[in-house]
Amino acid sequence: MSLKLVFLGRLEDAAGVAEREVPFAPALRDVLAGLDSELSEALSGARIKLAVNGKLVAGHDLPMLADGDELAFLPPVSGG
Amino acid sequence: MSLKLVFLGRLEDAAGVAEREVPFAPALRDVLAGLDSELSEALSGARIKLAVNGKLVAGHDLPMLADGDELAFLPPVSGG
Amino acid sequence: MSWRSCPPSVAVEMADVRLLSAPFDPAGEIAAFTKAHPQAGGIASFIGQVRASADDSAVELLELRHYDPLTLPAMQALAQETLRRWALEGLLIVHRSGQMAAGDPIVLVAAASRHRREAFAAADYAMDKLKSQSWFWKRERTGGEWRWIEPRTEDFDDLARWG
Amino acid sequence: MSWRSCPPSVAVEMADVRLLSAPFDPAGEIAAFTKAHPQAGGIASFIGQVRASADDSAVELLELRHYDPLTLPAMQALAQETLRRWALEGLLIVHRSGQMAAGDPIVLVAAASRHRREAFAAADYAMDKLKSQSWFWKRERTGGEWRWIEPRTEDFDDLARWG
Repeated sequence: MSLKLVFLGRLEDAAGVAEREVPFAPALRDVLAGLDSELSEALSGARIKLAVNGKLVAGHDLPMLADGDELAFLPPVSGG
Repeated sequence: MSLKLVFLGRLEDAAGVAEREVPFAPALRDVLAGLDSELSEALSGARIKLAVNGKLVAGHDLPMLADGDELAFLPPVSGG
Repeated sequence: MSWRSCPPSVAVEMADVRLLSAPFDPAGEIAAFTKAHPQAGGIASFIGQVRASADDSAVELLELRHYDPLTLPAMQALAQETLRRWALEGLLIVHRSGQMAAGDPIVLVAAASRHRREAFAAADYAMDKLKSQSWFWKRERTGGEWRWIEPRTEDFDDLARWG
Repeated sequence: MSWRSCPPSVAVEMADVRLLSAPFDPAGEIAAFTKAHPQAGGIASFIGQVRASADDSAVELLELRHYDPLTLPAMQALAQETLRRWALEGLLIVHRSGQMAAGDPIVLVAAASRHRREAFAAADYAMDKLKSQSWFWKRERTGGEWRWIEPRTEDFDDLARWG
């Protein structure tokens, strides 16, 4: 059982990779707890948004995770 | 001795031609007096501007005319 | 000791202003203009074309008349004023005169700038001025009849935005 | 008696929205777009390109990253919102992803309308939203080093104009 983490923008530098698999955990805090503390802190920043399976979720509205879920961590955008 | 009158926009319809030569007169009012009254009235409208030899002139600031001058009568523009 | 003459105003070289009596290719002009301004992050442009109409009273032909001694010089003055008002890398103003049919381009304005906002505002401003204050007179042929077009109130409203 | 399904929203067909991973030709796109909208009197457009720089710290490469599940759907939603806000004949939004060098086009927005003012406002609005709220992340390579770019305050100021 696993989850896929996707790191966008500068979070890719913080993670050292664009995506990675981690062991499954049902709650986001457990997922973050399994990462090194510097990365965990970067992903928890107030300006970081989260998408689960391609849908944005608000922090306090986070669903229980399921096996195979994709979690994307989205820092502020800088387009065009 | 003559003057060249140029009629722009709808004044061309009023004059029946785009330009015409008229006998020389030193003052605009004498030039207008020499035209038929309907055209003369159309050229005297409040919204008609006048250019003498390609330069705009204000009504009260009209220079004495010289032989060969070109007088252009300019109704409101409607460009682009 | 030799005297050097003053360099021409930079603004003059930055503006490309044309009054054309034959059809032109707006997209081709935009491509060349974009290529000519590699320092610009953005190019805002506007193309005005003769509208196709499905109405009964379809415009068959549109004619723009100009007055040689005034029209192009005033367009050049407008370009200089636009360059003074906004920080542009370049400005292009192309305007047709003569007869045009549906689909024919009438006018093209393009402004190149480092900053998006300046490019948009400059193109918008130049178009408003061209529409309301440039020396063109327009007539349309509908059902075989030519009719001169008077300026629209809307064009003056547009212009009033610039103070 | 047979039931007919609802016709698709007109707005959907009026928007052409593309996320591209390879270079494109903005002027060619503008030409095709203009031709496709003969009812429009005017086409306002904006081309954003990678700026050439004479600075010591010239940008060697620019990279835009996107996130598939979000980026194109949000661009499509922006197109629909723009079509609801202004009376347009058509709207084109093209945005690059991937690596680009100086002179490469990044983004093109074009709006076709019967009325000049609507075309300008729509293109301006769509660009502001693309710049500040679309799902892209940008990094630049300068002196061999990649650096992620954070959003500019200016972009949020631009956006605030639309209420």
